Amino acid sequence: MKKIEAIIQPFKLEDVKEALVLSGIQGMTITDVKGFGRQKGHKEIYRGSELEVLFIPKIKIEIVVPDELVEKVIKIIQEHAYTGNVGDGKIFIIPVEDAIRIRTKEKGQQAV
Amino acid sequence: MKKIEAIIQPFKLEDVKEALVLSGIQGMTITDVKGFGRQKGHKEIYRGSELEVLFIPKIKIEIVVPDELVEKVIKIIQEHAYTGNVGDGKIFIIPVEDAIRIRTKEKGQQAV
Amino acid sequence: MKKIEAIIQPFKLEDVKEALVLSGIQGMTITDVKGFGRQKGHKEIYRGSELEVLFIPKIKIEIVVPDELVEKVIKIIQEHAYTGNVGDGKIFIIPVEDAIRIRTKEKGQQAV
Amino acid sequence: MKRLISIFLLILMVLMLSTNLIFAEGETPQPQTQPKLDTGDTAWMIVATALVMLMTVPGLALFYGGLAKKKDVLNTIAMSFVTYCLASFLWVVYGYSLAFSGDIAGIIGQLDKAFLAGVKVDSLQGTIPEVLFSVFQLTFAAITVALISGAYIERMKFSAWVLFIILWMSLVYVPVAHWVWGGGFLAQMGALDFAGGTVVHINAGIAALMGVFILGKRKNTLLVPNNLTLVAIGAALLWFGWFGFNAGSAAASNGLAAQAFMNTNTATAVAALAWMFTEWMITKKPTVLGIASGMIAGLVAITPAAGFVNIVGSVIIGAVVGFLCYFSVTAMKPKLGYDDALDVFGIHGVAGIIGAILTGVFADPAINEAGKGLLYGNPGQLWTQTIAVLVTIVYTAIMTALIFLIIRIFMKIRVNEEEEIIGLDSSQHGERAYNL
Amino acid sequence: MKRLISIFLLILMVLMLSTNLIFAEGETPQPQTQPKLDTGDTAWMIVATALVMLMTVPGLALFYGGLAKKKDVLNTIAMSFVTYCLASFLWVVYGYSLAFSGDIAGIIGQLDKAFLAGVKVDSLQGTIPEVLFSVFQLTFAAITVALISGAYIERMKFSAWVLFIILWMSLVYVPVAHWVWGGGFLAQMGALDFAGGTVVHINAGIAALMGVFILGKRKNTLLVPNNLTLVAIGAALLWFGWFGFNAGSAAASNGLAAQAFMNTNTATAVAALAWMFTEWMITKKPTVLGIASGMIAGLVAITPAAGFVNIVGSVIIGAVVGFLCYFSVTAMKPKLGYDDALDVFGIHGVAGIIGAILTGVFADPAINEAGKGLLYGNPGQLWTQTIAVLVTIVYTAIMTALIFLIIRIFMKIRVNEEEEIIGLDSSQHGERAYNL
Amino acid sequence: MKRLISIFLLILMVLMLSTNLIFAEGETPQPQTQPKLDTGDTAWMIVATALVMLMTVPGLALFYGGLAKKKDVLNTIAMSFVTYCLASFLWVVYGYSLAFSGDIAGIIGQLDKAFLAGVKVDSLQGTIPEVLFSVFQLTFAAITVALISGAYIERMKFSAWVLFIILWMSLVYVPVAHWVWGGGFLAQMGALDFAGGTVVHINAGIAALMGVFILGKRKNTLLVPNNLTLVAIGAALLWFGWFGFNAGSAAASNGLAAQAFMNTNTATAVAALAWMFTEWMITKKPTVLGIASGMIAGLVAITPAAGFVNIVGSVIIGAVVGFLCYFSVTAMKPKLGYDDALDVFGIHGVAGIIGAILTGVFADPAINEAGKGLLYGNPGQLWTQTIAVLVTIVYTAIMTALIFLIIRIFMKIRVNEEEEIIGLDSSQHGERAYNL
Ligand SMILES: Nc1ncnc2c1ncn2[C@@H]1O[C@H](COP(=O)(O)OP(=O)(O)O)[C@@H](O)[C@H]1O
Ligand SMILES: Nc1ncnc2c1ncn2[C@@H]1O[C@H](COP(=O)(O)OP(=O)(O)O)[C@@H](O)[C@H]1O
Ligand SMILES: Nc1ncnc2c1ncn2[C@@H]1O[C@H](COP(=O)(O)OP(=O)(O)O)[C@@H](O)[C@H]1O
Repeated sequence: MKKIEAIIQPFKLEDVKEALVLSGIQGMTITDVKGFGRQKGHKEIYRGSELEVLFIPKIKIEIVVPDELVEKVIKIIQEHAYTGNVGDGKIFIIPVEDAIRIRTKEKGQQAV
Repeated sequence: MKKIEAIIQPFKLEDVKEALVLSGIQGMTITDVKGFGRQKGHKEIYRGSELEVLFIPKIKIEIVVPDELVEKVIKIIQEHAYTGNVGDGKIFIIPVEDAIRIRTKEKGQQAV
Repeated sequence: MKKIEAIIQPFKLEDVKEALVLSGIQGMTITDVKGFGRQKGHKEIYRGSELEVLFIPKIKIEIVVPDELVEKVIKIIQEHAYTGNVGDGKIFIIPVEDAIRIRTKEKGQQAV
Repeated sequence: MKRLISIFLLILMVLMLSTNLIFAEGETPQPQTQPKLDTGDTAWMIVATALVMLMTVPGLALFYGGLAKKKDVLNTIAMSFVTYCLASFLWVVYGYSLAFSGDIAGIIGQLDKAFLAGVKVDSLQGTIPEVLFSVFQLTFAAITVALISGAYIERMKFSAWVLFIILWMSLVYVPVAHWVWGGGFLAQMGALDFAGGTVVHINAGIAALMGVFILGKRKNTLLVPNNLTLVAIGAALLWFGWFGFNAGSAAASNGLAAQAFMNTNTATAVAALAWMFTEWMITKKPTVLGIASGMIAGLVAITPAAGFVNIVGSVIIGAVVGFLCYFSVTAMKPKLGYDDALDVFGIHGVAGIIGAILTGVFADPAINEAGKGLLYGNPGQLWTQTIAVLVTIVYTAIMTALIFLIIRIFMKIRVNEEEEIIGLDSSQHGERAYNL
Repeated sequence: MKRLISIFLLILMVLMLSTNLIFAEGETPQPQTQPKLDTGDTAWMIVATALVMLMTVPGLALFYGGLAKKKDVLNTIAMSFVTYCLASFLWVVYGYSLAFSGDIAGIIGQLDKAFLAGVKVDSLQGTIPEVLFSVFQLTFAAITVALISGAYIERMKFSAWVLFIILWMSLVYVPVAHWVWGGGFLAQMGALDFAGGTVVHINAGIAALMGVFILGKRKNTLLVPNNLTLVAIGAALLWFGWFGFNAGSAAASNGLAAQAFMNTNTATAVAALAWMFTEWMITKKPTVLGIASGMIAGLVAITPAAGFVNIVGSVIIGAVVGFLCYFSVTAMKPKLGYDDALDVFGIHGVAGIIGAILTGVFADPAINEAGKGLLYGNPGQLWTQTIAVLVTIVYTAIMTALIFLIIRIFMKIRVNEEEEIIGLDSSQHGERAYNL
Repeated sequence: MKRLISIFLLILMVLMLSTNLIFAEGETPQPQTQPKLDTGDTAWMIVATALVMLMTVPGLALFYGGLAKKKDVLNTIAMSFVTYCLASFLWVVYGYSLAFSGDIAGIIGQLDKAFLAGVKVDSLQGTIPEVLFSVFQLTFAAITVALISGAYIERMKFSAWVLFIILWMSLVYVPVAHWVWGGGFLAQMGALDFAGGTVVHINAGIAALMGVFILGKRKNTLLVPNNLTLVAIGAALLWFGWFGFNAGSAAASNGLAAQAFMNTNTATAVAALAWMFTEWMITKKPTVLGIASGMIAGLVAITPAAGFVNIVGSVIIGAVVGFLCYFSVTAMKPKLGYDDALDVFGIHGVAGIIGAILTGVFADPAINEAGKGLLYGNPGQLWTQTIAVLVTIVYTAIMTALIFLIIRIFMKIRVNEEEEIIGLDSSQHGERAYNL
């Protein structure tokens, strides 16, 4: 099993979620995060005092999937989170040793 | 060492934390996340305009523990986060290669 | 590749980010989290009703780096997040199997 | 919901019939000597009415809403809003008439002014239009009921609350208002209550206490204010509006109104300071919520006294009430263990009683001939005040319990546990306060 | 921005020249019988003016701002704020004079009171200072334009909005105000409009509708209120301020003002309840936004009627409008598919029309001799009301379209797609509402 | 905290004793010709008083609170709230008497009206009750002190602020108020200050500046507004309340009050636009904070002029101040490097000085016989204005420095670094503003 962590543009969440659900993905967890990277932030000026907004709002999607689905999910995210602009984000693949569904106590692939 | 990531119902946090602390767990990190899964969201209707709330508020608990404690921690979370309803959440186990305590520079199991 | 997850004091974020950027790190993702640990929380008293604030605001920094940079990044975080007080936080190292940059579809070390 | 409507219609009919049948032979309203309309008095009273309206919508709604848990803020606001709307409607239908038109055995008025029948554009009450007097009084009725809601939040079904408003306003507020202000028996006894300490605050405070006994505790009884900036706005608007409440109770634009204004301001300020310093001494931290709570306690306590006491009286009343209410809220409530969510009894009830009693002590005939307290050689006033307080307490306590019993016949009063946990905003209204 | 300024100067010059050239021969302002200043009337009208000001700043700004998406809240607030400021300025420059000084062919006033020339400290309008009358009217002009903004939010360039304010106020508000209140042809026809149902609400509602057709839909047309507590504050302040709007329209501190106050309160309360119960029946949830929306609908509908109808009329107007506007907003809008973001047409337009027509039905000569409706034996009034409504609708619709065409000559009206997505707070103002 | 109380008692005693000892032989208060109470004037002044109260609680508290960092918002609000409460108390104890009762050598009043002794319910001041005049003045004292807090936030200990209030109000506000309004030497010189440009705004602005020099910079001097919707509400309520401040300073319900109202509205609107357009030109973005800041600058500048200038004067004053204050805040402050957190000096100080001077230019005797400016042939007025401004600046600067020295004797003035970092809400009050 792997955890796919994708950092994407917030306004792409709807598209990505839609596409994942269509492909049969049944669960995911999202978090509001802030990103720093090649995409430049902007300045807000309050009464002449410049506030540099370096950290840009992003959404982190976490999906735990069986190994065989990893490629598919990555592809979907890549396609639907894509705008071509700097700041589109990253996808990271992280190993997961086990998963448990609290409600049923199922373990492993059954659980996700 | 492993990182145990549990996605639970927000109102179960208190119980789970209490139980973990009693069992000797000394640290954890929690994040407000939103989950999508088998549990259905609800609709909010503002002046006839339907807002589908698909992502349901959840709490993510992250606890890094030595390998030998993994089972115990999982068991505690499973018990105390349990309601039996869809949406109770998941527990994922992720390998951790090392841990450092910033204050003391301790490494490995000492650090958690 | 590794993911370095650091839980730090919020007011140290600026310093740590500055130092990382100077060292050549080009990207990171941060999340507002709440921590529970040896650092004691405090009480807020609203009309005599005590609200124990057990979970203390922290910042989680996530940086994915090639293996060879891990030591350097850890060192920088350790130095700049340090105050010497309980609650300074932790650094965890987690294996990452792959990374993809959405914009360019680059993979692996190119992507981070 | 349909049930709600039919219940309402039923009540309406029963009320109308019964009062008419029983009291049909009641004497006709006394003709009043009618001086000319004074544009200055009228100007002030129009504004005063708007100010008292502002106390409920949005003053109280924000004060309570900001103190509610994040998941219950809209429900808390809705309770105040719907109260003001329903009370406004019921008041013109029958409330005004039963409270202020005529008198039957000192207990209730008559129904001849239902729908303001006979209240003409040029009818006067003193030097102001009667219709203005009526709407001024309306705002008092509304806030009294709305005040109670603060005790019941985070657990009561919205439909049950709607029904409660109708019943409590009809069966408690209207009669008590008649007793004290409408020429009823307490008025005849000589109880001093300048702007409504008894009718409004003690009344609401006791109803709150009785109600929470019946409702039972919330699962989570902690006070977790979702937004203290709303509390600050709400408390400030309450203070601002209260100038209309107290100085408006002079029913004229004159020195007495000015004195009531000054007394209100002074007692409130002193009470806020007294609470703050007490808290500072005890918990080592002066809180914004403490300052705001002290303000409300001061406003409540000075309400019956505003047009009777002098500035020294105001200072003392403020100091006493700021100090004592701190303890009623932080010590008495935990000790007795009732779950008065936002301390309606602890603040309005307790401060209302303190204010009513102290009015009997400090009423200074140099301020207002109508009131002479213990300190000015009239110990009997203290007794009268006590009686008025006790009568109100007993009546309200019994009637509120009764009303809950009636509601129980028709519907569940509390939301179920799951609804309580996910919050009443979602379960009762299907809304979320913030999308930030 | 420079473009904006030059356009503005141009308009100003054209306006000034043209009116002076064309209408130079217009008759001089009629001398009015000038009774003495009444301090009571003046006191009330000063306060009423402040209250109407409060309706826009911050009432409407918060009501609209709270309903906007999180990324557009400041832009929405800014639209109301800048409107009030610009309207304040233009009003003293030429607005007041063209609307209220003299009359040329029933269509427009004259420019002789530009910069309030000739309006002395002791000039009177009735029993109040003329300068007070002028600033009271100013607040009406400001809110009318500000109301429109609610339809256009989340997509319109701020500079285009600024230009729109100038043009629409000059070319639509001022003439229509003259027709109805300034001695123009609608006034002469005998149309009843106590406080501005036609001039303010129908006018704004139609401009809103026409504008959104031209502007086009937003990418995301969902209503995602960022902060319903702001909506609650805004709605409450609108109600509070509306007492100044309606009761102030009596221009005196008397029984009529009191009646208008009472009618306003009653219709608003009933409309809020009507909306809430309708919604409760249909979606099973009574919402805070529903209660607030019903309030506004009630306030709008009672506006033309406030000083004409009796309490029963108010109750009926409130009930009808609360019920119907629920459907205009939840059924009609989706059906017709226009993107009136905050339902300016659905609430102000529709309720304004309902109110104007019902005024022709319920106007009770016992309340105000000046108005006699269908129910009191004067069916012709209904016809007059309809004409007044239609004239306003046609004129506003055409002029608003024209104004958008004019603006288009000078600049893009909409922000580009990316700016719309990241939100207008960032793209137009470089600010964020919350740093929580 | 105990220290605080004892210090306070000490000050009180010293003050009382000293004034009585030194000035015991002062002349008795002059008998005033007492016309009858006017209900209209009284009505307006009651409301005006409530409006000015609203400026501090919650107007200023929200305006400042919204601009503070998230972790300091409650402390910022608390500073305004506690100021209003303490000032209310001190005012009736000795403030009113020392400022307005009698005169000793043009410098200070007497203590005979301590605790409002001798101020009867029917005592008049002009055509309004004296007690009303006293509470109206109270609200001015309170806001002046509260204004200063904006400069000191995010670093000052709450206990030090409490002590500061007591000392500054007693040693600076009360004397200066006496000089200008209480028959003191500036009044005798003929300085024009309609509603308090000198006494309130210059006074507060200079105290702010002096204080921040002594306090030192915050660790993080960035302006990070936690909630600009609160700033919008606060600025709007300030504007609304300022009508009471300026038009109320006519002390009557008449044409002059109306003119002051109109001037206030006009200058404010124009200043907001001037700031907005200046900013738009320079940074390419017109901000909501800019509009709000311009409003405040306009309100401040028109304060001394409101009852003296005509509408053209108002427009010019607004335009000048909106333009200049933009630079005083964005250019002068960074250049000089003082840490005036919320620009109390940059806005209130600078706009206050501009307003005071321009009053000497534009005062039009056709508006108010009492004032004749440079443009109307009286260049000497400009000189008098300058003197009044300079005297105030010098006195306030010295006294404020002295007061900080006194406070330092008793306690630390700043919180420690850690407390500053975690925020003053937590360290001073143990509360959090939001639980969202
Ligand atoms: N090394 C990294 N580790 C973790 N997150 C990263 C890293 N680099 C970038 N990110 C995240 O990805 C987001 C997008 O990265 P950025 O460099 O701005 O653009 P792009 O992905 O197009 O190269 C950042 O805002 C940050 O949240
Ligand atoms: N594949 C997944 N990857 C990551 N998180 C998941 C996944 N599936 C579910 N979750 C998380 O677990 C929560 C509960 O899942 P859900 O399917 O609703 O109920 P249950 O756990 O009872 O099966 C979701 O809200 C989501 O946050
Ligand atoms: N076992 C753990 N797993 C995950 N996070 C932890 C763990 N222990 C501590 N933390 C995080 O680290 C933070 C600091 O830990 P704490 O024990 O308070 O101080 P210190 O790091 O100085 O020992 C905590 O607030 C929590 O967020």
